[in-house]
Amino acid sequence: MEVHIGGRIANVELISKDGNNVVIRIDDKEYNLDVVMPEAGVCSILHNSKSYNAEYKRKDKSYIVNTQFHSFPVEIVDSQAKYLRNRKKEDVDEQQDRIFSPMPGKIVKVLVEKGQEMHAGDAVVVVEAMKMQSEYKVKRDCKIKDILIAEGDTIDGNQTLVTLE
Amino acid sequence: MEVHIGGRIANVELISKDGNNVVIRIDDKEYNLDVVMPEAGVCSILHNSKSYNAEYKRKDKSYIVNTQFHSFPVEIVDSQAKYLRNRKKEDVDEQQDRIFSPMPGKIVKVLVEKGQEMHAGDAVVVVEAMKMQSEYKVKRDCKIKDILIAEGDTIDGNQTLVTLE
Amino acid sequence: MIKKILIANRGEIAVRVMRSCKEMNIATVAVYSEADRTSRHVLYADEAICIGPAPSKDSYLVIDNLIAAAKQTGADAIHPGYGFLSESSDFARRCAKEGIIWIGPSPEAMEMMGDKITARKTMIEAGVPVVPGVQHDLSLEEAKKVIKEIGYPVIVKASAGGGGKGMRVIRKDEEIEEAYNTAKSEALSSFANGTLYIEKYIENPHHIEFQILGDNFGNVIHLCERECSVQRRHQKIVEESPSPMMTADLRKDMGEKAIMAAKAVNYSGAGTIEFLVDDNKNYYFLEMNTRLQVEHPITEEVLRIDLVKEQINVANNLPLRLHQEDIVQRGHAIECRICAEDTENNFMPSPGIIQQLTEPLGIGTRVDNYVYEGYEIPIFYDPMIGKLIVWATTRAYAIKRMRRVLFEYKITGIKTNINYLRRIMDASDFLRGKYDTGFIEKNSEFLLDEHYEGSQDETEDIAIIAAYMDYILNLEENATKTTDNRVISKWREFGKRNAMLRI
Amino acid sequence: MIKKILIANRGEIAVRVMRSCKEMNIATVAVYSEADRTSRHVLYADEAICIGPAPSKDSYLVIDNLIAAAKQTGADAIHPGYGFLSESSDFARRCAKEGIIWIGPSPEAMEMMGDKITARKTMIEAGVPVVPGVQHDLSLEEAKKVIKEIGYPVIVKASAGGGGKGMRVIRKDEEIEEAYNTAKSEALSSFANGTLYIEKYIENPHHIEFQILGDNFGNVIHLCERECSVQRRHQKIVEESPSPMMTADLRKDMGEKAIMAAKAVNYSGAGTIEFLVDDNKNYYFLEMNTRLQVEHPITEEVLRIDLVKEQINVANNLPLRLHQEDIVQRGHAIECRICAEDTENNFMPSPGIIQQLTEPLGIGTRVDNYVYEGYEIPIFYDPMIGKLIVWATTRAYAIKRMRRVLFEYKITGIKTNINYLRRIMDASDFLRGKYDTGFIEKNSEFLLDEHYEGSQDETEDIAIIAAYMDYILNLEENATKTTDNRVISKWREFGKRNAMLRI
Repeated sequence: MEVHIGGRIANVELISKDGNNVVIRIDDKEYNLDVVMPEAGVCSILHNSKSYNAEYKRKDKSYIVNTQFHSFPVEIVDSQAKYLRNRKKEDVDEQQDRIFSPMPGKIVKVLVEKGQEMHAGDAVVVVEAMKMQSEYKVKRDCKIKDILIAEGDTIDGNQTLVTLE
Repeated sequence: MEVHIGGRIANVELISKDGNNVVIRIDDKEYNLDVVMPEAGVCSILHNSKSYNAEYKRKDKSYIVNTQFHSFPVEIVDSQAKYLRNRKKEDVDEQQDRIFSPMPGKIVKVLVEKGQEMHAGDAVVVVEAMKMQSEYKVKRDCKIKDILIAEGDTIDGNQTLVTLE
Repeated sequence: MIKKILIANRGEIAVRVMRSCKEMNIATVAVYSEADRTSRHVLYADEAICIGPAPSKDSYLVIDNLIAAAKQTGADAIHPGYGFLSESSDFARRCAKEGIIWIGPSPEAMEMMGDKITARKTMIEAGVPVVPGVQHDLSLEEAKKVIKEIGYPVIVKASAGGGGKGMRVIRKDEEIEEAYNTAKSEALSSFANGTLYIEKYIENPHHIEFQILGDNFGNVIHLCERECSVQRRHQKIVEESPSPMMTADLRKDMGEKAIMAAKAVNYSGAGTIEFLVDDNKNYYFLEMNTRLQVEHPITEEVLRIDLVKEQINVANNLPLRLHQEDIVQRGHAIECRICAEDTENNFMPSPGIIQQLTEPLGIGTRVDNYVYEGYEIPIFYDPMIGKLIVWATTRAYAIKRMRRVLFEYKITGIKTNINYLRRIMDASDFLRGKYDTGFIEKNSEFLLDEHYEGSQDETEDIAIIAAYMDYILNLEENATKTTDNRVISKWREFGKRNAMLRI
Repeated sequence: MIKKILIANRGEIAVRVMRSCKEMNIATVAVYSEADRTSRHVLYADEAICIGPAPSKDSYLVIDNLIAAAKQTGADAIHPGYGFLSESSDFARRCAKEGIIWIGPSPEAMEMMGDKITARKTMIEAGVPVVPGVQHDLSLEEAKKVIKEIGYPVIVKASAGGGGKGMRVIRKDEEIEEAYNTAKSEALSSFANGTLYIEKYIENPHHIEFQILGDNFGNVIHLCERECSVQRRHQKIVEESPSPMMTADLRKDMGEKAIMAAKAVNYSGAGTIEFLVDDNKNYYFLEMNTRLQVEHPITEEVLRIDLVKEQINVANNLPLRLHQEDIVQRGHAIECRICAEDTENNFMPSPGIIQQLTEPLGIGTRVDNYVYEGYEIPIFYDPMIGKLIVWATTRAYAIKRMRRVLFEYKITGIKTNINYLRRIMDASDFLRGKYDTGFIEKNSEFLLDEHYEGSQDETEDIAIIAAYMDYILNLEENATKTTDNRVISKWREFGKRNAMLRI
């Protein structure tokens, strides 16, 4: 089965499982492990007597896994997921047609004008939320279609701030 | 609905519920409350601005509820529970036919002999488990039928130590 | 004596104040917005009153609602914490008018320190060094003359400003005019007050502050310094006490000046004199915070005092319990601020539900917290979810302890700056104690390095295994689904089953 | 220098030792029985080795398995913690033979202090006061003569005994013969050794112990006293330091005797000299514990040292870092032992799964813990699940802080002695600091009073409401059941939904 972690695609196979004792192959490396989940979202792995812990949060087949001072996005790509992935790819590819803030806040700065040409990564607005200022950027080359807010405006979460084309 | 708490039987009725705002009558006292469950097994109750917390553990309709420095057994007796209760009452009434320890341990002392007449509350054996010694007592007047262990024996959890008649 | 205190705040500072109240047998009243019904401070308090909708301006900042809550519950004093209305002289004055004790300085002291120009004037009169500059409004021509006197670099600042707005650094003649004009227009549009002043610009200074404590009888002592130079965009991230750059002489000198500053405004209660210090140990008054500060615990740890208890004693009109000669720093304390933010994504706030939380414990560890498993961090307030404070006999041990404590702190469900803090504890400038307010910028690459510790491959494989095992167990569980309404989730049940028996 | 330590223990002490190792950059190896795979010490350590089945005698007490684990992981030292093999001179000797550093005293010192008669003889020779009595085996007739000399009350004790077995108090002539005979037969059957000795019986003495620290160069210092008189059946429950009955003179005197005691056996590392003290402040050597003790944190808090780090330094063959004149107690510390037990049911152990856990935090609070939400406390080991330690400037403040901390500690799923501890903090004998080892017995009625605080009716109604609301919400949830396999349980989801939206 494919597991995606960051940019890497790993091939993962469960060889055997007997109680806590699990043998897993990741790419060409075979791991002989003792695995338990002592707590919700916590995984303890013993490998060659080394004790590793990972905490994770799951959403369907996507995980955020924290290991010691690292945080990884991990995705399990089983046959069903593969199918959905392929379909999705055909549908939309990084389609971004608006700028919005997930949180309510205040518009600190509008950095663009209507009709302006943008490059991927260019900043559009600065929003203050939870006492922090954040820049919102465009993910692809595009053009500013409309600006729906002004500096100083109070905005709701998910409100469309700027439309793109 | 009947709610049993310790020796007391309280009559509890839900008058209304609107969001967190709950009106409950307990016996002849009406409570106007703000109730939320912030965490699994934790209940926060605001009553006349006073802030109360209760933590509880549930098993079917039986609860152990901890309030500030108190621990109460609480039982919800709905119609189904009432029916079961009545049936159970006919069946067995504090029937105790053996002495056992819920934990594995060691027999420290046997305080009785075969055939001995016992009064409710008399001690039968002393068991050491989790480094603590505990006396096990009979709950009703009875007679020692058989003693299946000796001092110094290691015992399993739930092993019958002494039978009663 | 005060019997019941309303805490006009939320989050960790509300809980922290209540802890001390509880230890003094003083009843506590929490106030909460509609978004905060499940916040720990509500659960912790003896009483709790809802004071309005989620946005601060409709709840935590509404003086009328706070006063009404105090009246309703019969609170005889209000503790404002930090932030919100803690520096509002209007609130302090209103409390006095309503016969409620304000746990803080007089409104007059707050006002004198609240306005930058008045504060500066007062400090000059009191003999406290200030940054060279001119404090009254200047025309462009006057500004040019002053700049010539002071020498570059200089900064133009809005008198009413804060948070970097209406500020411009000027390094050469050609920059003066544009800087002056933009600062003026920003000041006008942001604060409706175009008054500007000009100061010597201290390049990457040290931010060092002195805690002071005064009573209602004219006694003022200082409680030594806190080093707060680890800042990102003027937000403190890590603080320590003592400051690695401090000497006994400088401490005595700055401490005396801090006392003079506080006495100049008849200060009573706990407050902080912030100084800028340059590399030659020249120091300048920056501002006074007329309230408790986020980083107050490090002072508490090196001096082993409870600042909230001292505040309450002063509010009770008691003379100071401590004398200057009692104040001896012992050992070393460090504080890290834990924030719900995505350090790898421009420090964007990351609110959400806390799925799993393990807080560090054990020797030398203090956690000032308020969140818990299952709690949803609201989107309306500050992203700081708690503070880790360690104490140890030496600075080197304190850093090692902080590393241990950061290792123990585990949280899932939201993103935090724990990894980032851990890297600060490994940055060589920090380790050597040779850093100033330029630290974060200078070390930004190291602090955000993704390939930071250990083999990336190995830890990646561990992450893969954890996710994969969870996935497999889900499949199994779905196949053998039972109706299960126990409170302990099936995940925990699995953990148990797996450990004690066999899968 | 030691690079990797195997901790031959489990539970809170294993985690506590690992915390200090981590702060010294020393790698840690956990050992665990099959029942302990999910115990925190396994998750905390860098490495973990299974050493056998659940019963201690098949795992934690098997020297061969521990040595094998150390060999396999390349640990260069073993820390035994307390309990299990911590006082086994065989284990210490075996470590030496295998070239593994034993973090503890020499096997010879352990043996001299391990046998009561040898220890007593050594102490008399060293000039340390012992309870008046006779240390060699006595016939009944000899016993009668000795008793006449010492005066009533006296106690006959099995030389090899412990835990109250083979002990009898004699208060008058007529009791001698029966007491002698039963003690002898108990001693024979329990310990296969009928040797008895006779001592003056100190009625309800104070149990006061001195922490000592020695190095491999003959230096020994004492770290002042701990008051451990709050005991139930010889089990300590609450400890504090300083002792409320201690004076500076007595401390100096007992401290010097404690040092003499330790020097008499060339003691190296951390150890404790236990004394019995009568109401007239006469004190007598009771025994020496040749290991770290459960209650060591209160010494750490009043002296602000880390005893585990000091142990490791001594094992590294370093001279003591501290000198006697450095040792000054500051403030007051109290420890409460949290046990999974049913205080209302004869203190029966109460193992089980921890459903919900909130540990106290904040100023002056230390928690030495090892359990967590979802963890199942195994049935095989000690019921102690953690220790709460507070420090404050005075004893009165420390008690108030302990009350606050006990208020914050919330646990469901198992029964604990929290309520009982809370009552101890309210018992007037404890508050006045006027108590001895008779405290628990004398106050048992007060400590177990069910109608203890507040209106029973009101708190009963709160309990009813909580259960009833849960019941109602269950009905609702069952009616609107959705397939929900999110990790956060529906209970939490409810809490969230309820708080943020509406039911």
